[in-house]
Amino acid sequence: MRKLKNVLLLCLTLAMVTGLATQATPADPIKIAFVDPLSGPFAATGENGLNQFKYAAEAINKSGGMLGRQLEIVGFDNKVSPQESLIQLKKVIGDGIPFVFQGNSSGVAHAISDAVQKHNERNAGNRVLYLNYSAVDPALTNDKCHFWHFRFDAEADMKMAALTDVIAANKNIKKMYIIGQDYSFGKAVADGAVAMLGKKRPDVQIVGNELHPIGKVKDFSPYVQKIVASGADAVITGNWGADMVALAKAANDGGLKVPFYTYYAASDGVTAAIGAAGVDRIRLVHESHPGNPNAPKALSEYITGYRKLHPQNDVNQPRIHTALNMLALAVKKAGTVDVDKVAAALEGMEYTNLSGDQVIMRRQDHQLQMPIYISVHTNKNIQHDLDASGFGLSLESKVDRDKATQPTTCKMQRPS
Amino acid sequence: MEQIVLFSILNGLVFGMLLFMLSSGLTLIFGMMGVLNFAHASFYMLGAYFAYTLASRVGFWPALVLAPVLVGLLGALVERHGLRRVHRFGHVAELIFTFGVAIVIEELVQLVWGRPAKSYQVPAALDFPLFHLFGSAFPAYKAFMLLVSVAIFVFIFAILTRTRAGLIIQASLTHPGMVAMLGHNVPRVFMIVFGIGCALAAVAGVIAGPVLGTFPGMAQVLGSVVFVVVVVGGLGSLSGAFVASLLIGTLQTFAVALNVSVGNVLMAVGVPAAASAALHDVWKVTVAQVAPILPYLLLVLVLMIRPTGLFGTRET
Amino acid sequence: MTPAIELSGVFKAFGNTSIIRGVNLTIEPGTRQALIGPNGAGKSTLFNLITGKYPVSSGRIRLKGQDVTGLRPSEINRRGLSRSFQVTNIFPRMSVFENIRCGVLWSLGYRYSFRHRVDAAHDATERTEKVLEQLNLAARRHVPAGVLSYAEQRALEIGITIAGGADVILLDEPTAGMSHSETEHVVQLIREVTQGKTLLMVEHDMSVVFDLADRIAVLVYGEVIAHDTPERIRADPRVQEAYLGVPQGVA
Amino acid sequence: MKAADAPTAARRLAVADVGRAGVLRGYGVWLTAAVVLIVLPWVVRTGAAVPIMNQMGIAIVFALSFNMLLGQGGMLSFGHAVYFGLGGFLAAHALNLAGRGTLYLPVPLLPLVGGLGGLAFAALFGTFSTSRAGTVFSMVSLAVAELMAASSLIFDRFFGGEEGITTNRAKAPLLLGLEFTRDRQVYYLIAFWVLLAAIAMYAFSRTPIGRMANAVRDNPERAEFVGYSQRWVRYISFCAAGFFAGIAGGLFALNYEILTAENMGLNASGVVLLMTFIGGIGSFVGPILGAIVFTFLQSMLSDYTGIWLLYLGILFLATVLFVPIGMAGVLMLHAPAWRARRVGRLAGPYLVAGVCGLVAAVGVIGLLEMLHALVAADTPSGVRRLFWTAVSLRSVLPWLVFTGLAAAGALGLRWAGPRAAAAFADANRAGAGR
Repeated sequence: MRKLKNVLLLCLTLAMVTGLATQATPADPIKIAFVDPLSGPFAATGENGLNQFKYAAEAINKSGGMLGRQLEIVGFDNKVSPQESLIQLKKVIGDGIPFVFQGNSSGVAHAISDAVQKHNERNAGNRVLYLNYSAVDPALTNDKCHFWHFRFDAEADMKMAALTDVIAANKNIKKMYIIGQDYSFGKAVADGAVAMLGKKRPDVQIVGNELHPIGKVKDFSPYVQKIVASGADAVITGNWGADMVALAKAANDGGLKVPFYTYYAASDGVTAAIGAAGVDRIRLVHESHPGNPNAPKALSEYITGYRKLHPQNDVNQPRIHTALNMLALAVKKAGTVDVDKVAAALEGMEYTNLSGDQVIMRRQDHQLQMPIYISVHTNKNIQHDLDASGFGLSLESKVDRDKATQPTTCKMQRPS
Repeated sequence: MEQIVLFSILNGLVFGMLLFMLSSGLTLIFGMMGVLNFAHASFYMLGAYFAYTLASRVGFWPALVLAPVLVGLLGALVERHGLRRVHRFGHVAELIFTFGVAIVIEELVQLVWGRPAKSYQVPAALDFPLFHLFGSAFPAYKAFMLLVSVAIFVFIFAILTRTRAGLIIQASLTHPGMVAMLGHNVPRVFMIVFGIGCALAAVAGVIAGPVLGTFPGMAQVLGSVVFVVVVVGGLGSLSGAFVASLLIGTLQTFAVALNVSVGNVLMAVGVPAAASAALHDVWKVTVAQVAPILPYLLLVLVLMIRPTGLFGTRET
Repeated sequence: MTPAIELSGVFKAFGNTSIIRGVNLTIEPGTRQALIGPNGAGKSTLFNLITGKYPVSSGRIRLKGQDVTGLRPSEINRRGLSRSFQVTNIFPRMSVFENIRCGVLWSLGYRYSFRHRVDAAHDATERTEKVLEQLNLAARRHVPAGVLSYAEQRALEIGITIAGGADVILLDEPTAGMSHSETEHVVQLIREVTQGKTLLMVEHDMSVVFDLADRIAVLVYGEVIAHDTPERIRADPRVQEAYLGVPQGVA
Repeated sequence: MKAADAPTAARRLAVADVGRAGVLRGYGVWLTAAVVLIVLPWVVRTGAAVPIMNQMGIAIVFALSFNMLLGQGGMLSFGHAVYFGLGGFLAAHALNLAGRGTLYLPVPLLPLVGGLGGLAFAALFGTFSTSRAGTVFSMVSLAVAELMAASSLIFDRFFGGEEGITTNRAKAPLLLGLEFTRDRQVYYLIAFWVLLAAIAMYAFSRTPIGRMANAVRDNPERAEFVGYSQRWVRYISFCAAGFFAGIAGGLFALNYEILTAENMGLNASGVVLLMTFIGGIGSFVGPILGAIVFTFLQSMLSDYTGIWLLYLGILFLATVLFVPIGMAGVLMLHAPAWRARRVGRLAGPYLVAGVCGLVAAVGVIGLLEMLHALVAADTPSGVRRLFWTAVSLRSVLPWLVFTGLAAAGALGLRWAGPRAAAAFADANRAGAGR
């Protein structure tokens, strides 16, 4: 009995230590939370994102910071787990940080968005703003939209609209094969492709629409065989990470020469791993100029500066620069870090990004409107390569902002 | 259609033989020591990473020999200084220990080689399509994989049936405890067997790394399937492991190749179409989508019908 | 009177090797009987068949008139048969007290209950205490069974066997590996705890066998070649040839 | 470390069954626990303390339920999170139904829904997975976990795909006017359930079936010959463990208002094994201790290092190799000396060994962190702050220093370990006199 009491006392002490360790220290700089994976399989992606945030913040600090205060990016490791993200969010709130950036995984984004909305509704005096720089599930700015969420990446449907525009213009493509990971994003890509291709090019035959389990496929050769057998002229895939690399390699081994239209087949080791297997085969749809050829001067300098600091990593998300600068402008405009006022200032804001494009934060659903780029994986004429591999992306086509824009079902509720 | 069937058979064979290389080591270890080595796939991963590093220094071919030797030595060390310690606490403790080893190896690999996938490439000498058939290519490297795994299979078979050591191993597979009676130094035999088992896994890693990818999650992707193979085949049975490897290898490739939905299958076996509303989620799923979970279904099924596995004789 | 155990035409083969070859044996209730035979005769196998550890290849086994062929060991135990093992077979990480109590619980009707508290089950505690007294292990009640001395573990083994109050008891070499004085003590214990019950034991120590048994069955190469009173067994030429002819002290 | 290095059979067995009658007898312990739980949020008032305590509470119930299998039943499951997750999903759906008014379910009863869900699925999957013990049981649990992980992507409507199922506890009907919108209110609800579940699980271990679970763990064959079917005993324990895992899942749904497939994934199952084992599987308090310490480390270490999982893995491996009785086991080992008031004698030798261990740990951590900083290439300056000093990765000196510290600490441990062990033996000998 006494033993158990001692154990309980020990727990009590431990808990007190816990409390002390998490004690927030009052700080002068404006803190901005970065909640993304900093350990585990996706740590490389998270670390690189964090470094890009720090790099962008440094530039803002050099030109005076926000409201005369310096920015400080604080990393929180969410291990790409929804549960862990919520714990980290509690820490963020406990530390009194008003702004939260997150991007990796739509599942996590939904969890955070939902939690932020509930928290803000329940705690009017202590709100936080969720700034989504990378999670592209359309639902976040449609059915699940709310006042305290802003998205700075192009959502999946915008990218698909651009992609199908390009495909529609290519008369050589008669048969299309769609393959993706069996989860919400993979399905969204497949559904979007079928719907939009059906509208823009009804003559294109969908010869395959395949979902495979995410992260479980050991060998993609059987899938490649099916693609070959279907006689497809092109492939659309939302695959990322190891699934993307393995698919590209299997396609190369199986002698499949058709173009692959992808969302995430670049950087964070993927470009290097695909290497020669992807040349002139892999195409990527993204929200910024790829840096080759003839990158806009601002972007080129930005990339060069970053590569000096981090020789192995890439500026794979120039939207981070956009997001942080737009936040800084909104704070300046609101004259305060009060979340509701900053959010109001962000609505409808216009901004010229590193690619020289005029982007606008749509008031209706908080989705940033921007042009979309499509590039090809190659090692020819590459000024800014990726993964220091000699391979990089080269611009093929650009779809204008008003062509890429998508309607929204969002009915925004604003706090009165 | 012929193209799909032919290539499915080939790919199934390649994958099945790869599974056998892993499961044979696992079976040897289990058969002799009663230990199910949870970290077995981790040694497979180490094989791939060692080979990746060695290949860039001394070339692929020396790496093919060196990496398994190194991993085998490492395995022997793990047995000598880890497994032997927990042996007296029983098989569950040993399983827990190897589970811990798997975690630590995965983390150490990330620490040493970093988290992103490594671009461990097929050696240039084998980087060409062996033949084209029906508009599709069969890479030479896959033929090489098949060759290596068949060679290993023949090698194991020869050792087991033609040498004294093999006879002892065979005897101890069916009658554990017998080695001790024959007056052998049991701890040393265990250490050697464990090392060899790990080396076999490493060979699989060396040759599979360029095709299946060399990344920190590669052990987890293959690990569970290998356990399924040895349990389905029957714990401790080498022939069982062989049959189960090929069965699961071809099962998975063929399931992917088939454009059939679960609903079609259910209707074919007589489930009325009216059930489709109630089972909507399952109904629309294709067999290809569930391909990777088929081994686990097979495991559950086999254990319900024949608890010792297909070829197993031992209760554990 | 219904026999306690009745074997008719029991065969058992492992692969191609027949171990038990047509055993017919009837054990009358309330008697103490011994099963003897040279090493490898199949005594332990026969025990394992009777108690349901192995399935028979053919033949029938009846316990107190009920057919128990093919039942699981637990089901046979519930019908009033309990056994001990040649190699000590106890619950090593549980205390001596708990070991005995495990033997008691089912027979008192606690079965798989999760509504009772074992510590409040006074009947189980009383019965356990009584058995501990009989075994002379009361002072060791809190010691984990795995650290008992060999003789104590053998006593505990018998204790678990008789704790449930089964009226048919099978003991497999209860005195194996014991010193002379320990053996004497165990014989005394067996006599005491099997009072009024049916006992069938495998035993190598002939003095124990002739001391305890009312009747003796002789098993040679999987067949019962004789089953009779000790005096007649001693005089039986077939037994002398097959069994007593071999050097003494095989135990 | 050396004390447990070569545990004699006697010592190991002596602590193996510390859950025996008497240790937790009486209500005093539970009352103390209740008081501690009530006072805790008023003592620790900072930052994320309450959310972390909520997490610990959920982990405690989960780890205790896991130990019903591993510690008490000898069944090593690699898929226990399946029942946690399924219970949680059912609870989340139930809460959504309650929010829509389809179902009358006050929030405080939610964990019960989770428990019943866990129980139902354990009863289903248990039919084939408990037919055998040991290695095969483990492998089947792994297969079930893989099956469920894959199914979670197929059965979209139930599992909600990648986003999972979100819910809102503020929309369900109130019971006695209790609202659960603030963390602290949720804390008390969780604390109540943790206490209730812990009492119930302790009581279960003292029932006939609970005791027979131990017997089957020790010797399944013998259990058969005293009338118990080993399969049934395992099956019932398995169902009970599933029930309490489901309660933990229900608490999770209540606290986080979201469930995703990862909650029932292989990693979640692995984590509960880690925390339970580190805490100690031989006693009832072991999993509690493990859940608290592990949760604390898990959420705190990641603030300081990217390789926290490596440290936890090493901690786990060290526990398996050197202290298989876990933290609780080590504490229990010192109970006789404590009772005999001779713990004081241990302070000196333990302090010396502790300092040596600390030096070794600093050395090893330093080396690992420098390696990590180099490989991860996130330190362009080549300078990393370690142990409150700036360390240059490209110079040889810090590598030498850390290697030296590690070696010195290890050598020191070789010297101090046996002395600490001797002191321990001495204190126990004296204690044995009573």
